Amino acid sequence: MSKLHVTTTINGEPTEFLCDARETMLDVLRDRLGLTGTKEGCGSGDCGACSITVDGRLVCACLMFGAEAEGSQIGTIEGLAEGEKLHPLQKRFIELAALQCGICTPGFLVAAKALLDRNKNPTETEVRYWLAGNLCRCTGYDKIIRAVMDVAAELRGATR
Amino acid sequence: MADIRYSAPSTIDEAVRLFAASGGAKILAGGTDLLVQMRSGAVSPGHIIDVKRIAEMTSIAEQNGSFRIGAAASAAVIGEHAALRKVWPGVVEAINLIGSKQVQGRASAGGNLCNASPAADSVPAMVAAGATVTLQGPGGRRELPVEQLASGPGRTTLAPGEIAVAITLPARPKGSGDAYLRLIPRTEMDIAVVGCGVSLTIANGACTTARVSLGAVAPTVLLVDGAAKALIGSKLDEAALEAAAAACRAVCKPIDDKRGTIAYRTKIAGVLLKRATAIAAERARSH
Amino acid sequence: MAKVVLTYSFARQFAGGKTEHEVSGQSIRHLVRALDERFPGIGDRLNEDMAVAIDGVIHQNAFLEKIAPDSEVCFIPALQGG
Amino acid sequence: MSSQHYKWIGTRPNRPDGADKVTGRARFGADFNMPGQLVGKVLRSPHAHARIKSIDTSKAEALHGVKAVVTAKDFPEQPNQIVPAGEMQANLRDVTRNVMAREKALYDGHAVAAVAATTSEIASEALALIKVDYEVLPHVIDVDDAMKDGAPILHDHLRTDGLTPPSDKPTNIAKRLEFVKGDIAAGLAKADVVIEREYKTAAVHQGYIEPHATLASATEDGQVQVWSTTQGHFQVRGFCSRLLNIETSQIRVTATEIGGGFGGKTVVYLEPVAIRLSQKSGKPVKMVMERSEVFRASGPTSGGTLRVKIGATRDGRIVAADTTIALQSGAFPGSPVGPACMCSFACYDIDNIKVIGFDVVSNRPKVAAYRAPGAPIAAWAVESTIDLVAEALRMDPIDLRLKNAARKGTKTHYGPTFNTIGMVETLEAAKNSPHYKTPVKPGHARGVAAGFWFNVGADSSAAAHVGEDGTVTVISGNPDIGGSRASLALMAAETLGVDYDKVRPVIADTSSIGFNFVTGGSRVTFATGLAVVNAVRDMIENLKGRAAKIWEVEPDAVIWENGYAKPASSNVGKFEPLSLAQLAAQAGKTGGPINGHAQLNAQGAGPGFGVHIVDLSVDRDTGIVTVERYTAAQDVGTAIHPSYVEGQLQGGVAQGVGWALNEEYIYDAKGRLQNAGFLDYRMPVASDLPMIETVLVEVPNPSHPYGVRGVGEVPIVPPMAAIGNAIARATEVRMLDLPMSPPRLSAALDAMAPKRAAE
Repeated sequence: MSKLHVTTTINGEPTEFLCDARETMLDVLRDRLGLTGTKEGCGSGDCGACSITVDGRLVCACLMFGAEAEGSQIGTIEGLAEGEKLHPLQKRFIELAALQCGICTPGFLVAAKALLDRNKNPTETEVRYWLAGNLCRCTGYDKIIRAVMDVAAELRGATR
Repeated sequence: MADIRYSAPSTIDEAVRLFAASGGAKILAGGTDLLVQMRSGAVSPGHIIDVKRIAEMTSIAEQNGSFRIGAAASAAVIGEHAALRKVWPGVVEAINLIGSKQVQGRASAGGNLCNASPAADSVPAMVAAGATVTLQGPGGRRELPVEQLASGPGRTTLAPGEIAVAITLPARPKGSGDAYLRLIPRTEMDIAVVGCGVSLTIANGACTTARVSLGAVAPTVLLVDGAAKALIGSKLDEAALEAAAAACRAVCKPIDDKRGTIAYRTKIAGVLLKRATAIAAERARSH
Repeated sequence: MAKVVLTYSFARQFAGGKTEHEVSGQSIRHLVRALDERFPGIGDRLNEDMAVAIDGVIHQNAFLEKIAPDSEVCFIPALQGG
Repeated sequence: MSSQHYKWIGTRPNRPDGADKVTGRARFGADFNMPGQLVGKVLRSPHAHARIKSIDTSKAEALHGVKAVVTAKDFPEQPNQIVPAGEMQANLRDVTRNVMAREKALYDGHAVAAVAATTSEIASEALALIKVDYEVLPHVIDVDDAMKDGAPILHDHLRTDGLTPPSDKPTNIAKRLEFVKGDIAAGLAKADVVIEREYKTAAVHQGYIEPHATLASATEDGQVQVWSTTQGHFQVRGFCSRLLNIETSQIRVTATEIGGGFGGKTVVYLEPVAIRLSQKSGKPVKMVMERSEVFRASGPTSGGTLRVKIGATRDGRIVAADTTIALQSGAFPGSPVGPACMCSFACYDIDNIKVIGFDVVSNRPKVAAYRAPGAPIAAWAVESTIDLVAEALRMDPIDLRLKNAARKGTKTHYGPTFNTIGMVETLEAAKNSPHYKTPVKPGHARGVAAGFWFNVGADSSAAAHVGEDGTVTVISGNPDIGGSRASLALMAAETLGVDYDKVRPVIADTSSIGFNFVTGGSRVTFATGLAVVNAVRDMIENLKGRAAKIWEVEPDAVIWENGYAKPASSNVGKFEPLSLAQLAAQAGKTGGPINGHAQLNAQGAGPGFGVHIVDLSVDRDTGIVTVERYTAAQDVGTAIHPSYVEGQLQGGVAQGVGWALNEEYIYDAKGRLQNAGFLDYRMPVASDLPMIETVLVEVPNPSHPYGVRGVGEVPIVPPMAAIGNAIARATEVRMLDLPMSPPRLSAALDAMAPKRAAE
């Protein structure tokens, strides 16, 4: 079976890979590129554990073919921290215990960042609806929502 | 394992040519249904034709008050189109109810329509809006009212090789408003148990035009003429709303399944009609 | 003599329906041995899938635990947790 | 003892694995790979009940890229008796049949064969080439149907245990349990009010976001390595050892980071299959379940049918309580009916109680533990009935519970007499909470319910090592499912008198630390915490001995204080205190490395009680319930890391809300699961819930040096009844069946409408 050659950018790094046409971006990230921070919870777009950004848009990597990454800017959890400095969301998730088992955490962080990139001052309701595509079974969402609201306020303060 | 091809043509003509040439091909717009179907083994295309690199299919254009939405434009892009949102808030809301924010980044109105699910969220709103879909096939282009596209669950009236290119929402007179409501057990992430789209125009306090549509209560999305007739000419008073709700209940031919019962769906069709009409009327009055 | 309490179903199966028994023994091991002598067959079952509450404190796997003369020893269905 | 005495316990530091888990670096079950690994996949029965007449794997074996195929023939037969496997009591006859169907497929999704191939696509193709000749048999899904005469029988050999006289009739009722206290008839005779209702609950899944995954590598000399996402890698070792006749010392299991379990990852599904495929192929085999497989074939918890009858006197004293609980166990015996029976009335001091339980098999996946197994099901029925009693007596629901609350000296219906417990304190904390003191908003209604769980202790091992710079590694063997590393490190730091960040907790594989029972039953912070504290204390003795050698004094002349060895008194001599680092630097000269060890079977976990308050609104037209405000009060012992204690309560509540409102296993007429995915198995999403307030009632557990009590189980016990009780107060409709989903509540409201109109 001949493979497709895809040229893309992942977390700012020019990246090339070969994949089958039927392969999802999730399989490419995890199995071909070793970026296992993006998790598979369902494979059908119902849990958000595989959240990534494609040209700034939040998507489920399990609902995208690897081939579609051609020429795109892909963002994954591995690109959230800058060098050794954690993103404020990452830092606050740890500080506020916004994770228990941690399997949904990469997806939540990528989704929350996509929200804050668009909306600097989301209400609690807006945060809850934005993150409704990310399932968490451990926390009851409480501490996750608090962490995101906190970081939004922190970032607003920083840019003021 | 059968080989599978992937193409990302940059023109519609090329897409149609590729599509017509290969029997087992599937059009890839947002892919939020296609990938799930492929994973479950429900479909196994030999050729995937990605239409998102075709500008005409991913853009939104306004012309003399009407809007032409590329069939592969993502829900997120549609939701961010301020002018469209202002004129067709119900349609935009419906499109923005398709799946999560993640799904919104990919899913398209064209895909939602061509997937031909009776529970598709955007379709009742588009049907109520009187939208048409532009199809292009080997035989050229044609326009079709959106309610005529699906012929049953997962089945369409698309001719072989035909692709949905764009959806057109007509210009609207002053005093018009639309709304879409769906019932889901949770607040998000569910398939509609019932969906209801209402589009109407109010002049001098009376409803002059109306279109009502129901989703998930029959094998295809229904245009409910009886409900529209009950609203037109009325002041949208309780009696008219009840008559329209009764018309909605009367056309329901739902099934009992994991998402709802026949009795529940039938009842909810009437409930949503009343609520959606109230929202549409409110919008019409401030339009 | 410690007070041994059996569940009602166990008592019906092995002890003629009597749930409370005075049994002497310094540890759970001895109590179970004494009970088995009195009600043949009950010992294996008690060891197999029962937990023990000694004076209200549940032991998942009791054997050597000491029993005071006035202790209350209850055999209850084994527990699992999530 | 209160938390003020502590330097570290009760603080909220960052968890040691935090950075790994927010950067994607943490490796979960599906993140492990080995060179040359194969992909293993399972063929599952499409039938609810079918005899397997034959399985032809020849075509699959012939497919290029297929390296091994296994069926039940590849797994040795096991005795029909309950034996310990990794300290878990299990009937291995059933376990091996659940791992791979033998004579019959017993539920939709039951594994019947498995393949290992070079790629996922080839493995899938191979599955399609396996020909299974099924004789489809009549099936039974519902627990009531399964108990009826003439029901399809799942296991010809099964007889009801606990019947007097014994019966020799084939049956689906595996066990009958009975608990009696006092005289139920006499109690009822005294009652002014008697309420009796019958309830049903649906099977619900633990719903962990990470599917089961394993990687197994068997070598030619008989050694086996396994990486598995599990709540108990020692249980994986124990089960695999038994099921495959491999000595435990030959199997080394590493627990990966685990993406949720809630009890569902305490048993084995893939691991024995992956090992067998690896043995046959000579290559490492990786297996990951699809989400649909998780739902179809891994443990949900039971649904059941319950009848409850409660009698009370006019002054609010409950004088009689009677319940019958029949629980689905799935395809093999072993529902949590025992704990359900015991927990049913454990919150209350009632003189006359009768509880009967049935363990019933039906054509569903074998149930697995789920948070306080059995207790939430019993609480749904009992706490709903108690609310009806409160309504009938026009009493405040908390006051009624206070009047009847279990306390020290209360004799339970299952035998034991309670020692010091916190039911009254928890009820009072709920009553005094900001939530309960706030009047119910117009359009909202309030519900209250209580819950109980025993908590468990059991076996744990731990070790502590001092590094050459004086920092400390603490090694234990329980997968960290929700922040236990932080709790263990806090207790170690407190015991040792050093800073939290000088203690590094590590979770070792089965070959690198002594046995540890599962992460479950809310036992890790309690039991493994105790082992860690003891290991650190052992190390402190060692450290004191080293200081004594350096100072040339007797070991008992040295004390340990705030991380330093000090002379016990001025009589010992004048010595500068020695720090961990100083002692570590001289370790080689004073006797070698400085370590501590502990192993124990922890007892006295101490029961926990919870009281929940919910305010909600009901859309009468649609039957949709909106949870507006929620408070969970719980007797938590000492909260070692309060954030993670709160998190346990909040998570339990969210699962309970799902159980109450939408979650259920839905089968079609052929016995096939209809909603094997997150789309239609509706767990709460972020927009479904409000913030969840917590009230931590800290009654220290006397059986633990820091007063730890398990906290993770109790919070899932009260929510269903709390919500049902609030719905009843909002609508006057008493829901008796779970879930209270919009179609069901709407139908109940509609059924009530004519009655209301007539009044």
